[in-house]
Amino acid sequence: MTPLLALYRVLSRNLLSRGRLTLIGMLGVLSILVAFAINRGNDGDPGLDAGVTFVWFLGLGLVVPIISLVLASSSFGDLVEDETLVYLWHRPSPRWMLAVAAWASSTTVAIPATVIPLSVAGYIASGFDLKVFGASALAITVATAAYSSLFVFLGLLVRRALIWGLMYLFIWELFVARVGNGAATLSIITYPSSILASIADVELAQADRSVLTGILVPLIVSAIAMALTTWRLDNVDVA
Amino acid sequence: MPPGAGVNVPNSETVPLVSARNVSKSYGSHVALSDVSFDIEPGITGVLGANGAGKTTILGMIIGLHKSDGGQLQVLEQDPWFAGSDVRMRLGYAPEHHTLPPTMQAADFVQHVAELHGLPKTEAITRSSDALWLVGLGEERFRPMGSMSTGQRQRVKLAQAIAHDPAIVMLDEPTDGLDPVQRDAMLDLIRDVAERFGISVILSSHLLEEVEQICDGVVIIGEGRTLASGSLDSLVNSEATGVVVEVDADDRAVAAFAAQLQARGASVTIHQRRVTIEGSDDSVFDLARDVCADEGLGIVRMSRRRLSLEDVFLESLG
Amino acid sequence: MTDLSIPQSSNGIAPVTASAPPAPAAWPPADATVVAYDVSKSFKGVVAVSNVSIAITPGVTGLLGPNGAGKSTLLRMLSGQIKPSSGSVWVAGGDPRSDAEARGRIGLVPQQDGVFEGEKAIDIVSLAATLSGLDQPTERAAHALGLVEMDPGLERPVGTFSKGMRQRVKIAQALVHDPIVLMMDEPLNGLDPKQRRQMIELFHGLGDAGKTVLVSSHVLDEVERFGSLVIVIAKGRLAAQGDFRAIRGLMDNQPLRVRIQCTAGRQLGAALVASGSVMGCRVDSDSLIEVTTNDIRQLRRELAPFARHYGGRLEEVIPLDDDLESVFRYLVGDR
Amino acid sequence: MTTPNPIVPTSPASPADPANPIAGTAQIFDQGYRRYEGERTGVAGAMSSLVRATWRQALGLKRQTRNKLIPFMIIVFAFVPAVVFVGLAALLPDDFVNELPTYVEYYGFVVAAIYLFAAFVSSAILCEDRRTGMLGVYLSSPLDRRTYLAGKAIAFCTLLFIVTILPILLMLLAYSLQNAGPDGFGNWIETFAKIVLSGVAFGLVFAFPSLAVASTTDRWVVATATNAAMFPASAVVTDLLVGEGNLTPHLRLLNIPGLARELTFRIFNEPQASLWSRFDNPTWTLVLAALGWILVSGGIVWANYRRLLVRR
Repeated sequence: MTPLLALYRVLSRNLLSRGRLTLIGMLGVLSILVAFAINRGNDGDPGLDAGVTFVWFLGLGLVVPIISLVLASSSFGDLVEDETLVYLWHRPSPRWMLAVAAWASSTTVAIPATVIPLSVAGYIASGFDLKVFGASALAITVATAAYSSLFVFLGLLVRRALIWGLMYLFIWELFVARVGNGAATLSIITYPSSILASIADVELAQADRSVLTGILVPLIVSAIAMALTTWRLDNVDVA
Repeated sequence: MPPGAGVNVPNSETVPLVSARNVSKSYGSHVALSDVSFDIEPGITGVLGANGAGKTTILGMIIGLHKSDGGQLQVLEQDPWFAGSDVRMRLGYAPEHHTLPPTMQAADFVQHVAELHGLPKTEAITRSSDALWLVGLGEERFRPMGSMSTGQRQRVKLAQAIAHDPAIVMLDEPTDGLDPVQRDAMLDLIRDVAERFGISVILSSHLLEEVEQICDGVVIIGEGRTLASGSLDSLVNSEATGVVVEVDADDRAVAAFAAQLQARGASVTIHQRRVTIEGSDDSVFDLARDVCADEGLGIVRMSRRRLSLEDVFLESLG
Repeated sequence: MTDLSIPQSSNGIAPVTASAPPAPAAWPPADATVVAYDVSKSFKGVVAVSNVSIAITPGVTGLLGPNGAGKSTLLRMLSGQIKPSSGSVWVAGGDPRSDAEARGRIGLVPQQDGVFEGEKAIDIVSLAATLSGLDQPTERAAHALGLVEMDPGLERPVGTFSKGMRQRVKIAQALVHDPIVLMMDEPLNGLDPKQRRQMIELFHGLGDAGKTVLVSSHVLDEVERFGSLVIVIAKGRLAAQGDFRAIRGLMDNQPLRVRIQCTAGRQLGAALVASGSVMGCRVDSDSLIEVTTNDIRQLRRELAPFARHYGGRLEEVIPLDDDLESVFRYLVGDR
Repeated sequence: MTTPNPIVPTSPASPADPANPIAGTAQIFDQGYRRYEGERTGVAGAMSSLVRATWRQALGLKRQTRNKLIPFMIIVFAFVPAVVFVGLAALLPDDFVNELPTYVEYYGFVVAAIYLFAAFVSSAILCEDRRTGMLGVYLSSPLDRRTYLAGKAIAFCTLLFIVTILPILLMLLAYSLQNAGPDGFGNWIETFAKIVLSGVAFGLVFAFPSLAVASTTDRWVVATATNAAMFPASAVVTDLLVGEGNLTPHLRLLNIPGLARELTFRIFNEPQASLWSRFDNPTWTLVLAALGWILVSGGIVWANYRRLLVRR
């Protein structure tokens, strides 16, 4: 086993606590239930708008950032709290591996919890529209990866990452970013929303970027977050 | 309070504080205790045992957290399982871990624990203060415990365990994390609690040197059984005869010294520069002196051979 | 061991040169594997360690100091866990903070209890082996667990382990990559007496095999068993380094006291005073005396012949303050 | 017990001793720690101490200011509307006073404050004890798991009643002083009783689910966040399911804030004010649902604590 794989394995297992799995499962079940409700409420109308709006508002706006925050911020946060980071940090394997493993593990644990239930829910809510399913799956994958990278860094940077992350989400991503265009450019949610809007061909607020931009910018954000995490790992004092 | 009432050592000439008879306990297929019997008398008693030997289980039983499967356990003449609250009210307990509610002030914490053990509020307040002064934290008693050092926390833990004037206080690793100077101070304090106030102490520790230093009695638990129990003197002084001499010499001279002793008929064992001469009568002392004088060897240390608690412990583990 | 020194700064009166390391020609020794040059560390303006220069050579060295004196901070700087505010650290070929290879030659047992609670012991140790780039990590891990006398087949997660078992897992993961330097912060904490003895033997074996083993401990009896080399940190400064018996020898203003029990105690005391080997003699009873000396070796040699001369049976000779405890108390300023 | 305890000298010098004229004019007192021979209060005393300590723990009393910040901020939020209405009642002409919210409508203003308070306090009083080893200290005192949990629940519910009952009693008092209160003593007492009853019902419906969540983790941040999200989520989701999805309206019984509010409306026998959380269920199903929440949540708490290995 390579060091990267070993790190990935231990970090993902660390994330899968009983409480978190319950939370993820509950959110998944709830999204699908709500989607059914919306589907029934449509009474057979073509529900494209309803489905996309559902994925956009409840999925990208709430479930994806919160699941990413809960998982990614504890990826290093738990290790710092339990004072176990030193066992990974002190080994000679390169530090970028540690950063990437943390990001990869929190993303891959988060994706089944976000992409599957939410895309299915969007599919149901839209009256079984495959385009919505595809658009949702892509948008949510990108959003999960980007948010996770940010919150991995945050978890290493501050002690109460959950609270700071929630504040960032509610003040910046979910409020300021929906008000002004400039702020929208500087927030994550704009880009996956754009993917969703372009592919499904629906108008959404502050979501007028191209699909390519929608994919590239979050990837660049992830890369920068990984670089920052590596830098922070090099300079942090470890108990 | 009438004069002299302060000296009220429970009359236990006949009844021990804790008495276990063939106590056993299993968790499913795992046998934690198979056959444990011992008496704990007033004074300071050390409970020793290898990790995982059932020490924690028996201490938990004494405070009534587990029910024994068989045998009889009496604490202060009551069965702690059926009279748990009554027994615990007269016990003090200091846990092993050092985490204490970080935002709470030491004085409030000690007061609260005293109240939990049945002291009325006004009594608890004054006794909390008294106990904290006793352990040397008088001036620190209004500090939040999160800001305290390990040494101070260990003292708070002792204070909360004795504030309500228990008959028995149980201390789990009371010197863990202390440096040598702090350790001696803590041992002095425990001695003080036992001797001046007549509170019997049951302490668990992995450091045999310190158990040897302050305990009157010892219980050794291993593999779910009592391996040894009794007064410290009776355990370490049994069957020890002879003299131990440490000489100021290099290894070769030590070997020569031992050879000389053997030539004069002594039975000798060498451990580094320490030579043990066995012999049941005191002539071995003269023998050691004479050989040293003849060989011109300096005597660094010389004493009657005595088993250390470590010898007893390791031997009892087999 | 010739390398010993008591810097003046240990008494708090720092001479002008206190921050300078010993003469460069002799320092650091050629075989030193751990070298700290003038390292200091402060946390938010509070000084934890100031101006420590040490060189540690292969063998077992005990690291001592009162709580809060900077012992753990120093150990963490040496291992690379924290960055010195000033000064530099060199371990086995590089700065452990920036040089991954140098870090890979260190085995570290940190002070805290925390381990990966949900993992099995074998998985934790083989993870350590994998991260150190070893082939066959599982076999290496099983071997390392064997060294600390733990069963590699144990299926329970480490979260259910007792403190002593966790401690041994921590030691095993530090040994798994066969490091040149071992740094252990209170590794015997939570171990029972038998396990302590086993671990001390293990450390001795490693030291004899040419490893540098640096062990911090609060239990002086234990440190005496590690061997006689110690580093003492007090008040954030290096108080002494070297063989503790030699350090005791440097404490000139502290004459040694010896308690002697001899059936001819009175005469023996008088004779020792007369010969000049003792400075003072207190007679506690006919058979029990306590002498004070500056020339301990002469006193030791005179004991047996003098006692025989007076026909006294020598029953007990106990030096009262030549042990590590009194050295420690002297150095940390508590007598 | 606390009076100074003179040490009687072993061979007291006689005061009449002519050679020692100052003898008997001085005493040395035994000070500090001593034995205690007085009464002990038993389990009841331990419970009362636990309840008081839990109050202090939740509100940050006898602790540094930053520990008081969150609970007192929430309490202030719960009281601000009441103070405003009382002020308005005093300033406005009598005709307008009737336009002010009724007692039962008050819950609509403070429901968020109440569930935040429940979320925060439940995790503060349960999670911290496990994390700091305090639970071990409790279980080696005369308390056991049962009495410990009972004490915690009592302390928690009484704290919740501060925010569910007191602000409304304040309104009652103020309205009465403005002659806008209930007419006649009988009515006044009835209103008073209704306020207390609805406050208790409202508090209990929030109390137990939040305790259940707090009993699953020892990290209070996680517990607080989960609780704070759970209450609105249960409202939004059930509303969507029933409103949009036309599922059975009985699902509304899973809406914790909605259920709590509806209970208060039924107690006051007033028409419900909320437009979208419309409950058509008979009252007995509401009571049953509330009891169900309490029992299931209590069961979860007990199951979690019964199995819990205490770090001692």
